[in-house]
Amino acid sequence: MSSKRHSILPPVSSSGPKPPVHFSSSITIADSALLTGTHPIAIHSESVVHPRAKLDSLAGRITIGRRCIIHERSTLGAVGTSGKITEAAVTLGDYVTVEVGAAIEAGETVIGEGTVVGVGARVGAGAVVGKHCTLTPHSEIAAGEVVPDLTVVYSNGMRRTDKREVAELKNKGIARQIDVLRRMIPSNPAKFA
Amino acid sequence: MAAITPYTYIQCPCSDSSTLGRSSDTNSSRADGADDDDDRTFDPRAPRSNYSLYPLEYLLYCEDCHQIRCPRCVAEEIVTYYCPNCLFEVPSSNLKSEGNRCTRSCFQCPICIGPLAVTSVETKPDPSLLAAPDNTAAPQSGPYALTCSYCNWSSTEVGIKFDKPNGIHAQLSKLRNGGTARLTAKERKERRRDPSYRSSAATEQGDGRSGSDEKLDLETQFANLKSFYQSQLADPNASDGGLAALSDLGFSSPTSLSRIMSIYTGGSLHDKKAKLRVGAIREALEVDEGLQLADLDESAAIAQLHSEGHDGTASTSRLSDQPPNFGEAHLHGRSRFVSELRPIPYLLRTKRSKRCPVCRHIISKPEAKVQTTRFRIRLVAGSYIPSIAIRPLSLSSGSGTSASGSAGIPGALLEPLKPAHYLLTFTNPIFESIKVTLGAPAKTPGRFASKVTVLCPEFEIDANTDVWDEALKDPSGAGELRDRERERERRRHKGEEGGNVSNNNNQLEVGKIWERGRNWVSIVVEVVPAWLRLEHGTEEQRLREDEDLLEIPMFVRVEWEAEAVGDEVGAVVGRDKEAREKRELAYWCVLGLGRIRH
Amino acid sequence: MSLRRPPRGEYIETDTGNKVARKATLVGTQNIMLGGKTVIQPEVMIRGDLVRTIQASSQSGATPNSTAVAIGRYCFLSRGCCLRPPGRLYKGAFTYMPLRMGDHVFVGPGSVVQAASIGSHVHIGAKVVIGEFAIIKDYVRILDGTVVPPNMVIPNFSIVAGQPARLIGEVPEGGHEAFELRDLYKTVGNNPQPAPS
Amino acid sequence: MSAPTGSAPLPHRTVANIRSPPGAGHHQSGPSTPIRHIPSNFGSPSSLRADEEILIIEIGTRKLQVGFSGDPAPRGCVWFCPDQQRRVGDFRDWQTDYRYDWRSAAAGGLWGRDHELWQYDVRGVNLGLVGDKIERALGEAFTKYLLIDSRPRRMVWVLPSALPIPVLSAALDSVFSRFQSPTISLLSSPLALAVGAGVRSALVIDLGWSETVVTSVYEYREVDSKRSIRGGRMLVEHTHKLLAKNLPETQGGPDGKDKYVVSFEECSDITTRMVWCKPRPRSASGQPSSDALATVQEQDEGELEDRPVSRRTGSVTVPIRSWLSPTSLELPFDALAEPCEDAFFESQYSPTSFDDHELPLHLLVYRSLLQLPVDVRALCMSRIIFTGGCSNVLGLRGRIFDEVSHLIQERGWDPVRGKGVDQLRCNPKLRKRDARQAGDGPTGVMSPPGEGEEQDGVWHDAANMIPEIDFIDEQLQRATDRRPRVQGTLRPIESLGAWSGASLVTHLKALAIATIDREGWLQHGAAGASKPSDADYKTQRQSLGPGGLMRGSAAGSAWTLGVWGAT
Repeated sequence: MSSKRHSILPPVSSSGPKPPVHFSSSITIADSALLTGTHPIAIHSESVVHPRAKLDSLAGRITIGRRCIIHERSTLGAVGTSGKITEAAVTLGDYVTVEVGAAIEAGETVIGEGTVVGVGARVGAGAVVGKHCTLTPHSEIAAGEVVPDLTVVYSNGMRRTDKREVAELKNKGIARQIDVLRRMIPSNPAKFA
Repeated sequence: MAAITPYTYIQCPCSDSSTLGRSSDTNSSRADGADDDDDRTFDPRAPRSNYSLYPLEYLLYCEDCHQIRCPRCVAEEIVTYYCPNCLFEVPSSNLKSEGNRCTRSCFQCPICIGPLAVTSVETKPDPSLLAAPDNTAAPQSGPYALTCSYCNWSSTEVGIKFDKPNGIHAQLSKLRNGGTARLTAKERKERRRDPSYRSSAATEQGDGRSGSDEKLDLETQFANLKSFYQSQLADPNASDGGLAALSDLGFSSPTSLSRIMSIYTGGSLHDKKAKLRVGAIREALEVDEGLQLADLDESAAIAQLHSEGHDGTASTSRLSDQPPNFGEAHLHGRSRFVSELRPIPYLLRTKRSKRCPVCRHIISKPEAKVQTTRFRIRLVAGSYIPSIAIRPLSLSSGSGTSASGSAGIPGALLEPLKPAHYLLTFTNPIFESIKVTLGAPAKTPGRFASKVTVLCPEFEIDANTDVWDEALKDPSGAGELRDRERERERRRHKGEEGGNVSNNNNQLEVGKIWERGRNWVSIVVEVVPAWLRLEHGTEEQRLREDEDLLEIPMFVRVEWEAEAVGDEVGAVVGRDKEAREKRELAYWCVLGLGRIRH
Repeated sequence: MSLRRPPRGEYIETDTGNKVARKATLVGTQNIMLGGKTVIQPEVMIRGDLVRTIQASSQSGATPNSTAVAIGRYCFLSRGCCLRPPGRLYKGAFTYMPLRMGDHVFVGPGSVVQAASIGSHVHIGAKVVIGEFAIIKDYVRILDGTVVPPNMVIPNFSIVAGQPARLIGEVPEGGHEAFELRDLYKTVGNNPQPAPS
Repeated sequence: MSAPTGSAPLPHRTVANIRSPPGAGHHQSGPSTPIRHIPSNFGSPSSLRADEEILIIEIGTRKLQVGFSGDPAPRGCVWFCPDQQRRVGDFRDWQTDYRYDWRSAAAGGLWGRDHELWQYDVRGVNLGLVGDKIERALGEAFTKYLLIDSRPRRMVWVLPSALPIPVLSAALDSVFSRFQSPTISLLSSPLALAVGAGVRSALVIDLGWSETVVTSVYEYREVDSKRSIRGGRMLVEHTHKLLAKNLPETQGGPDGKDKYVVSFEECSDITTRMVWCKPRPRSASGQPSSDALATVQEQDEGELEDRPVSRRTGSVTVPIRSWLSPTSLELPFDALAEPCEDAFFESQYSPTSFDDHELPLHLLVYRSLLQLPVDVRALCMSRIIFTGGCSNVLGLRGRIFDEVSHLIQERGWDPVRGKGVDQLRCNPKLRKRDARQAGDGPTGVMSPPGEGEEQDGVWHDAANMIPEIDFIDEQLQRATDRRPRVQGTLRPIESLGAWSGASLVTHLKALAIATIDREGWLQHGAAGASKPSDADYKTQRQSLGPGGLMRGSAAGSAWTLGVWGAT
């Protein structure tokens, strides 16, 4: 069944050019996700892109690692403060979760493996976020900032180090979540090919 | 800061210093102008005003005294104690024995005060994925830890793990940071009785902490001291005499410095038992008696401070969130380093009923059960005194509905020295028509005086009809509403060209009501905002907070005729006592109109 | 971005009195229950497609319904807010759980709600984030920009704010009526009425 | 007052029944109510009925601690801060767009003043405001921490003995008129501290917020107290200096004319977290111990500069958010000890350059010891209690202790008996001389180190000849001759703290210093106080004697507020 019949999905201005995409065969991408831009967008195996997630490669290539989850309304490659075109706009490691409404600006921006970008969080252009970091909702990473591994950003920019050593468990959890999501979200990679 | 939606604050008459039995306070309160008789203007910016002003919804009303009651002047009674996390109703008996915090498994994060969840350490799961609300879905295998699903703090960071996923509070009370065991009060008492344990007990209390191993923790020292003092008393149960030597306290004073002044008459509750047996006790001489030599060598801590740096220390706010830690001795149980922080058991909360302090009638009483939101009694001022809605007259009105705080007038700043008009809509909640008299100073008090003119300071408002048949006759009501809205629209357009709003049917004339409805009347107040310029030479070079805020104090007197209820209290209220039928209510209120550009 | 008033009416008004903006995004409508008289403004997003996959008897009764999001009467979902069911590992497998919402719940613009349950007469400000499996009781006011952490329980009559949310006050006795949303309901739709002063 | 009429529904009645009748406070739990003995059960305030719970309230300049009598520690602590002084229902501190503009709050030299309940200098203090603050703080404490309602409860206040009468009476006014407590008993913190340490005599060094007070307690009497303005506030000011010095120049703007560049909140936070105190520098071995103080200190300063650097290399980063733009500051760890030096010791200046109200702490302590009668001194010096917020500054207590013992070593006490007071009087002159001929040869009092102790030991017996002590002492012999009291040696002891001490006192049913009856106060207030013409040390002494009970109690109530005397 296509969820279109069962959903109210007002058409969105799919303006802009259709970007070249390199999808792994095993990914799940909602048919109402938005992909625009001129540079290639690569999504590796088993990653999930929710409806209304926006990938914008105008400012450069966008790479999404394995088993990433890109939630609805998040924007990758939003042209940030530095409007300049770069080789790689946004690069996500494996097991990265980008939650609802989070925005990752373009410009050599890197998100390390296993990092969670919380709801409504912003990562500035050129920022490099380490592995297994947690950006709690609405936290902001300034452009060009470098966030070391295992950092937790919370309560309006306070920082601490995650000492739980639960990385692999979180990854397992993500894997399980993906198992469910790929059943729920009707995938339509063809639309973007 | 962005302009604010207009608001109204009401000063509860109780904070009129004359009604307080304050003997020596009057002069001082006059000095700061927070004192408010009808004749003197009430200054909203006086430091004391913040303590007497309330939004209407915080005020209650005593039907018998016919008087406003504010949170300050009601007598409260606790109906229910409950834990805000597990919503468990705590019987007051437990409260006595177990204190003011949840003794189950409800904890807050010492770092971010988010809720902590019990998670298994072995299969360290991500709490945000695994933890269930209310810690019920306990992980399978122990040991367990408390983890914060917001900032990812874990009790393992301070070396605390638990064997069981439930009854965390009890387990935690036996654990020190670092995981070393700690004796509970009862165990300690048993040990004290059995001398053979003493040494072991001492060492056990000592370890796991920097500093000398001799240290008593706070609770133990208190216990030792108490038992010591009690043992020193000839007869501990004899209430009179008490701790005789301590009764010297009654006479101690640095007379040597001759700093004596006044004598207070009035009985001491100890008079009767001041039987003096000086020297009945000696000093505590050893640890078991509670004497604790101080260890002043803090070099270890300093080294730690140096190595861990700013991040290793806990902020003052975190420290103030910490519960008293009986387990530590140094710094009187206060911790300094993040590694010393402990999970915070949730403070219990209460449901309270409220009484009129004068006539003792209950004016607010919630149902006892935690889950219900019903009230048995709820006499809120809003249903007795007129509410005041404020909207700028020349601006496009967004009429902020109370439900959505976000909706409001577009934040336009008031222009200095440029007259602006505001529409005050008084709505009468009671079923008699009321006569409203307004008094506002021509100039607002404070460093920057704005001019204020209430165009119609005296008017009547028709009685309220039942709220529900208003709701029922919706179409007509709605129709009326629409008409009024159109009318406003028209006026607004007029208003835009050339600031002032004078037109045919609604003149801006003194003494004339602007608009009148079923149980509401709106009048116009004209303000000329002050120019917020600081004269140089004043010691204050900048605006104080909110000094750009245009607040006008307004004295509201409401009079109405009510069928005589045969109780004195009602008649006494108000200034004139002769008319029993007549009711009067008078109070200051503060209208916040907006911010002045500067 | 959206026109002020599209010709055929900005809202779809159902027979139960719901007013659903045409520019709202409702995924998996068959799993979204609207109690009636509920307003859904433009650019609101509701993830009805994230249904529970494990019918656990322990959680919320064993009724095997596929409701993902249940909304009561007179709720008001402001522009740009997002409702989605919370998900977690349960007995080793991942599942979503339904999001239930009572009556007279106001959700401010741009807020994201992933609570397990929200009571009645709840005011959620603008740009609020409500973490997964939070439980919010009745007559609760959540100030703008608050981040309610996952699993937090907010009892009746609480006023919370901050990141993460903490209790900063209690709703006074006189403040109950302010949660009433009937009037607000009237002010939106294809032929809105002005709010009474 | 009219009893509840039938109009009220039943449930309300039931509640009404458990309520004490109107104004019951005064009548039912009157002065003569005996306090039931409380079973020693730590977790619990007491297993008593509400009207028998006694609240212990310690009121300080910056915070207020509340709890129940019999508890080892207070249940809650409320800090005085600006957002607590806002109108009810004003939640601006929590609005996302709101940033507390500390600059406008600090305008007019009010930096941090809104974090204080009162100032000891009552001129310009808004007494009504003090009352309001206490009332609100208490209200918060009751609702949030004690979970008690407004039923009448007796209170015991623990107060600094320097609290001016006007402030005190303002506080009493507000509490008596807003809370129904039938009586409020007053207890001075030094005494409470002594009790909390298990001693009868002590030298209480209160490193407080607005000032540092050294109080000598002898046999539960405050016999002397000296104060210096060097307290927490000064420390924070110096921390601010340090930060300001290390922050780049603020570029013009309105901030140019601001005295402060960092918010008080942040400064005090940093102070609590990071500021520490260097140990007393060892004087070089060759240094003759009798050298003039000034020189020694200068020498040490020299050492201070270089020695620690070798020991504590490396620096700490301190985030600063309230500056023009949020930044983080790199500070050498040693720099964080400077505020402490400047605020409390200022060793670089000669002792003579200080006024009496701003003595460095070690001098302050030494002087207070010096001017005590020898036997009192002997007892006090071996029962030194550090308390107050600044006692949490790492290393400070040890530093003061070392400095003092060094001073004693250098100067000892005046060997000639009875001249103690003269010694004090001529001391400044003496030291002036030292300062002048600093460095050249021994001056002042020559006394080999350690001698002081023995002397004290000797003199203590001599103390029996001092008439006032007579009575007490013979009493003491009975109780204590089994074991000799430690005396003559400097010895720091740990007290539970004033609050806990008061909790003990009350729990053990000892006398408070003053007990004020609600009705009495509301009628007369401070005005009702009669002149203490008759009350003098004599009556106090006699009241201790057998049969002096009534007089004693009279004196008791008479003397009580004496401690809080002010002009």
